[in-house]
Amino acid sequence: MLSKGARAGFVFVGFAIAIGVILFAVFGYLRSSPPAIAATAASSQPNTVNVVMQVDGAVGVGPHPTWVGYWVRDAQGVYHQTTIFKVPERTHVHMTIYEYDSGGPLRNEVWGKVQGVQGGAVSLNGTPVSLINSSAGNGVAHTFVVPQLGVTVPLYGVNGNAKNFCNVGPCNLSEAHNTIQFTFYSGNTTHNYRWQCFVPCGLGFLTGNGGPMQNLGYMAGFVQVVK
Amino acid sequence: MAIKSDEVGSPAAEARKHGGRIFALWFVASVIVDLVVWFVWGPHMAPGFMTTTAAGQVFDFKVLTVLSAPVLLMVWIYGGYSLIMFRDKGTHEDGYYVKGNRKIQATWYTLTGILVIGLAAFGTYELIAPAGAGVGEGPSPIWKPNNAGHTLIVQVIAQQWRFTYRWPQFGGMETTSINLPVNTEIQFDVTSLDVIHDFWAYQLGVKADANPEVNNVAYTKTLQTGRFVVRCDELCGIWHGAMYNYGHVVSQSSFYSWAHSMEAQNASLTKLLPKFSTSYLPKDNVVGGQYFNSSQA
Amino acid sequence: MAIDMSQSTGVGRSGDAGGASAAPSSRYRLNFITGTIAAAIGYLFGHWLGNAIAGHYPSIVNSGSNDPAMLLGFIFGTVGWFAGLGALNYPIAKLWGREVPLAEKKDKYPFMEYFSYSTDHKVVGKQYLVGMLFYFFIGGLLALAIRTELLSPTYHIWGPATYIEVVGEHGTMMMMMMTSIVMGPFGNFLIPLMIGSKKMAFPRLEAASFWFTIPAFFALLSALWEGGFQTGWTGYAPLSIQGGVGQDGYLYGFAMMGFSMILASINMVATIINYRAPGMRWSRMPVFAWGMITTAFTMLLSVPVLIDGLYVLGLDRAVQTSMLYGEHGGSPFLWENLFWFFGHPEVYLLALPGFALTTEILPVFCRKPIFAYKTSAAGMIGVAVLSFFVWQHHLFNSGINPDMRPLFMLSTELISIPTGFLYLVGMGTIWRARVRFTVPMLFMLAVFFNFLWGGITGVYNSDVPVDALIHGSFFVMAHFHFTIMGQLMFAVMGAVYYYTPLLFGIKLSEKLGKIHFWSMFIAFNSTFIPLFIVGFLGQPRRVFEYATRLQGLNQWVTISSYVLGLSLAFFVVTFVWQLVVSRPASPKNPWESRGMEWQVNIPIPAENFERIPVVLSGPYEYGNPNAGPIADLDPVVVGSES
Amino acid sequence: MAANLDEKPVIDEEAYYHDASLGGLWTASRSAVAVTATAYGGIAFAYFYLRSLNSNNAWDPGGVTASAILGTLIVVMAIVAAVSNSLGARRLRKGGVVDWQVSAVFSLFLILLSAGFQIWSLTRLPFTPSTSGYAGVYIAFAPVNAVVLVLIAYWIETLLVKSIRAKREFAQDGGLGLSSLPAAESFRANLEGLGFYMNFFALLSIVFFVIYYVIA
Repeated sequence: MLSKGARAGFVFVGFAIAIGVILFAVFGYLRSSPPAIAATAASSQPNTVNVVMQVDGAVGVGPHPTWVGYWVRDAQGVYHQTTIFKVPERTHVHMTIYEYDSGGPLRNEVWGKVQGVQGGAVSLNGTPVSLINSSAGNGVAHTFVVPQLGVTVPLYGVNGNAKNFCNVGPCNLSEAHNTIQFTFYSGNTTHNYRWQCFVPCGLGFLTGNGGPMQNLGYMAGFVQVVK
Repeated sequence: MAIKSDEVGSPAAEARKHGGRIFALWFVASVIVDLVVWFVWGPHMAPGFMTTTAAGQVFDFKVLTVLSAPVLLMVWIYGGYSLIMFRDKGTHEDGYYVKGNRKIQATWYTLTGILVIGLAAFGTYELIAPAGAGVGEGPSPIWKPNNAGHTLIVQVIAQQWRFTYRWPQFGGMETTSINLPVNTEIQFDVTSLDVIHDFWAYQLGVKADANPEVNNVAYTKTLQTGRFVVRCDELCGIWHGAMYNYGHVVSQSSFYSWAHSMEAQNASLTKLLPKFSTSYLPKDNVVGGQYFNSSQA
Repeated sequence: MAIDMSQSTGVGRSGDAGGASAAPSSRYRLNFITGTIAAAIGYLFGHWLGNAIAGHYPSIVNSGSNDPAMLLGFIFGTVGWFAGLGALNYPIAKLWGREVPLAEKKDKYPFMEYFSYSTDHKVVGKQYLVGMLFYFFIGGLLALAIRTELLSPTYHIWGPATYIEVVGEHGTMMMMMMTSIVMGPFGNFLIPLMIGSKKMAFPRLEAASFWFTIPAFFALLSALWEGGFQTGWTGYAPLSIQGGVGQDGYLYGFAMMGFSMILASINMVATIINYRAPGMRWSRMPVFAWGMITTAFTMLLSVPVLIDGLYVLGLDRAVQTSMLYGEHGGSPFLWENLFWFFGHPEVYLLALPGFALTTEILPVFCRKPIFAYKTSAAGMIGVAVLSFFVWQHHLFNSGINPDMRPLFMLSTELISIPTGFLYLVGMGTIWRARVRFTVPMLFMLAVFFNFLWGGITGVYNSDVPVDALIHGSFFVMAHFHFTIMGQLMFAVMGAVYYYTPLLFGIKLSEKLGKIHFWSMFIAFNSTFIPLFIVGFLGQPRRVFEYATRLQGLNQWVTISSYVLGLSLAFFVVTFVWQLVVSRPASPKNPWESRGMEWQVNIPIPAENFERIPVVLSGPYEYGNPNAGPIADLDPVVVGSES
Repeated sequence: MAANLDEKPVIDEEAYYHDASLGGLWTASRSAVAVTATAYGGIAFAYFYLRSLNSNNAWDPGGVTASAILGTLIVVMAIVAAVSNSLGARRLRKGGVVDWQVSAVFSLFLILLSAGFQIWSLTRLPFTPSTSGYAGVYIAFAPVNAVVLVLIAYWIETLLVKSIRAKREFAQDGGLGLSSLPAAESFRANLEGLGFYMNFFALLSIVFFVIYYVIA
């Protein structure tokens, strides 16, 4: 039998290890999250920020390279594989989304209708569009929807058979893509608005809503409206 | 070991002495608490009186509380009294040797039995009389509202992670917002396009699971105007906590003007929608997931 | 099931240790280290096999989640684990007709015995106690993580995905692991002592039941770094089919725990029915033994259905059958029915042992017999029987069988009658008692206080129209935390204080215990009573965003939950300190109990009783001047070489 | 037992625990039956539930069943094995140890064969797993049945080798079937449990044969 002091020592070491493991689990693991990218102020218009994103059929990086996912561009022009971006309150957010994925019919056609953006229409490769019929043409690849801000934007798909189709991200502008541009208002209060894609695009998951649809950084994210 | 005989009277006398005090305390407390519940809290009880079913929930909750408060108080007062009076006062002796009492046991069984069966009967009546009490009744409801007047049908389509609403009486249009007319019988047809959700319109007193490929019908009747919140009440994945939206019960005229303008606005979208149906097949192999490797017809 | 008909043979071996008994082999003892190594090898093999079989399917390539590999990894890992522990030696030896005798029981074991596949019920009881408390505290930490997120309705400490994972882990950890927190430690340790037996019927099944909990725990916990599962502990399909490989951890862990429960129950039933000492009639049996046999029967008849459900889910995920998904002929309702057919008896598997402990300990400190002993046994049996007929009350809003709702409402409310029996017993027992407010007694009284909230709100839940308001809200959540944590965990804590003299030969400090009790009791009620209001005001369960008007209440609850966490941390520190460092020795029978289990010396001899005892009277004859001793511990024994 | 307090009660401890262990075997085999029945009951529930719902008319669109030949062979062999074992056990109790051993070998062979057939049936299914509700429920049933068959085979096998090993031990005492030695009684209790389980399993097999091949 060990002496009392030795036993006490073991107890202290045990508790120290337990606390260390708990702290590591919390801060090293559970608190981890994709980075939040701050929007860049627009030089031309006042009270406007620019957010540039691209969405790829397969992100190609990280633990799930085959998953679809968004990338957000920072002020230096570098794309980060994340879905969280920060915009100031009471601001017009000018979004540019480069869409590299192929599309298809929507499960619920209601997401083909543009809602909550200024002018009631988005610019798709320069053409104003307010409704996409997803069973025609290339269909809808993804959507950008912020339910609490009432923003719904369908992203028209690219032709999956295009020669320069981007199979694995990050993609660049020389590959087949659609450019979707629109502006929405960030509202009068600070808030974390969730946004998501309403196209069941989690391939290989039942009803397509698993995997990338259920993880931040792929098809689910936050618009962080800050001061 | 046993209690000294000079310390206490006969078991019956002891029972009368302590029991009388406990009963008096309990009776006074119960009356006060019940009056407070019924008259002070009752008129302000959630979820309010916006619909018949919400008002029904308030009434049922109130009745249950009035019945259960005395039970709670009975255990508390009896327990508190006994623990104080029958504590070991340092004498370290044993308690009164008794292993049961046929009369008390029989009374207890009878009273709990009557109470429980009465509650079940009350609950059954309150379920059937108001047409299912705002609860989802599945595809073929057995308890329907008995007035033959106009019923507004609202289809609630749940999908990960948003409710949308379809209005068969307005050209089958689909909206992301919901408004309802006051003083109107409403029929909710709740269904889902993927996993199980639950349509919970809190102030409307309506709750129905949204099951994929199955219709779930719930009825209510609006009584007051106001704002209500719709929340998903069945865990449905990452955005379950954010799956909510607000709606309004408005006057009939403003409802119809809203509905007709939405119908006009959405005309081009409505043409793209599938034919109105009580449920929709997610068609897993056609769009989206491509989960099943062997594609069946 | 059928395989391990291992007898505690011992036939031909006397009660006295020593002598010319079959000497246990002195070769190196396999333990959890060899088990872990073998489990890792098995897991890697299974994972490789799964990849080889299924890795090329398009859905697996696209999703990157290979369920067959995950499940095969778990299965082979578990087989490896048991092989590494040496648990398979006996069934394999049986294949060529060799009977490996059980290891000799000893008065004192080397430390590593507690990390080995021990067949001594006292060792298994201690292993279970430490294991279960460990699982409980892990689950408790996860609960604090949940509450931390709910400090703010909009600001998020964890991501929403992490939050759902933590919620699911907490719920599953508590609901599945805690089913054994009474039967595991106290049942295995105490039942032979209480019924006057020297042995359990099937010590190997007993050991296996404990060692199943470890793969169950790690399979479940591993889900956290496999992306978690989004379904909570209820695992509703099709969401559970949709999830990633974390869901496999959920279903496999739960199924392993199911096996553990079945094995433990077979052992418990066989022991209580057959191994009672002479004179231990059914009418003299301690209430705790009644609770254990009732729980065990309930497990035997409900857990297989859970395993069926999990198996069906596993097949839907791994081999793409379509039993829980409508498009190809299945139905999510099947899962809801299979799950809740187990799921409701499950909550009584948690509650009954708590009442058994409470009713067992209450008379000791009331210094009175149990009031209406038969009613207490009848109450437990009544609850157990009725629990099989109420499962659809979880599905009142689901749209399934609306015409059955009045029936299920009635059957659910009928459960109040046998539950009321237990209150009658408790209240009758304190009538004209001489209550000694020791720490265990305080915990037992708190059980009655807490469960009253849970029981009464249970009536609200069973009433369909009111359930339409509170179903799936924090009201329900508060309800079952009162019935499970407020009842079961308080009973367990009280039992830990009460039985440490028997388990470890130490008597925990009353002063520290009272600090622990009062802080835990107040913090617990302060945490969960406001949650009734929160739910009543419309906050659904498992949300990470909620109405801003409820922020004040939620913050109050979160801070209370931190106090609760600190109180439990205080318990851990003081318990470990007294157990390991200060070791305050306990006298024999410190609580002056009449129970059989207290008639032995501390520490308990290897064979529990020198000779098989003959029971002479019931265990609760406090205050009876004519009561003789409970048992003759030294009867004349024949047929023994001593 | 302890009615008379004047004299010390007298206990034959060895016999007491021997009787208890016999009772333990009895209880365990009945518990195993209860667990098996509940587990199979869950599958039967799934079968009838999905059949009655017939979601998307996809319960069993073409009326396709798994191989009826294999299914029939499996159930017939399970019944024959149970009958042969119970006849053998009856002979054993009259002293015919070898008779039982022969019947046990025969039962073991049949049970192993039907387990093999059950697995084989999975390799020649006329449908893929996601074809229909019936397909799913059959694929759920077959491995469970195979595992239970293997466990029964294990049980028979362990008794068989034990009877062979213990032959000499009981020779002077009338053989395994008649000996009053505790070990022989344990053996017979174990065998009785096996017989009960096998008879139950034969009934179960009939029920599931009807479910999967007759009324499908």
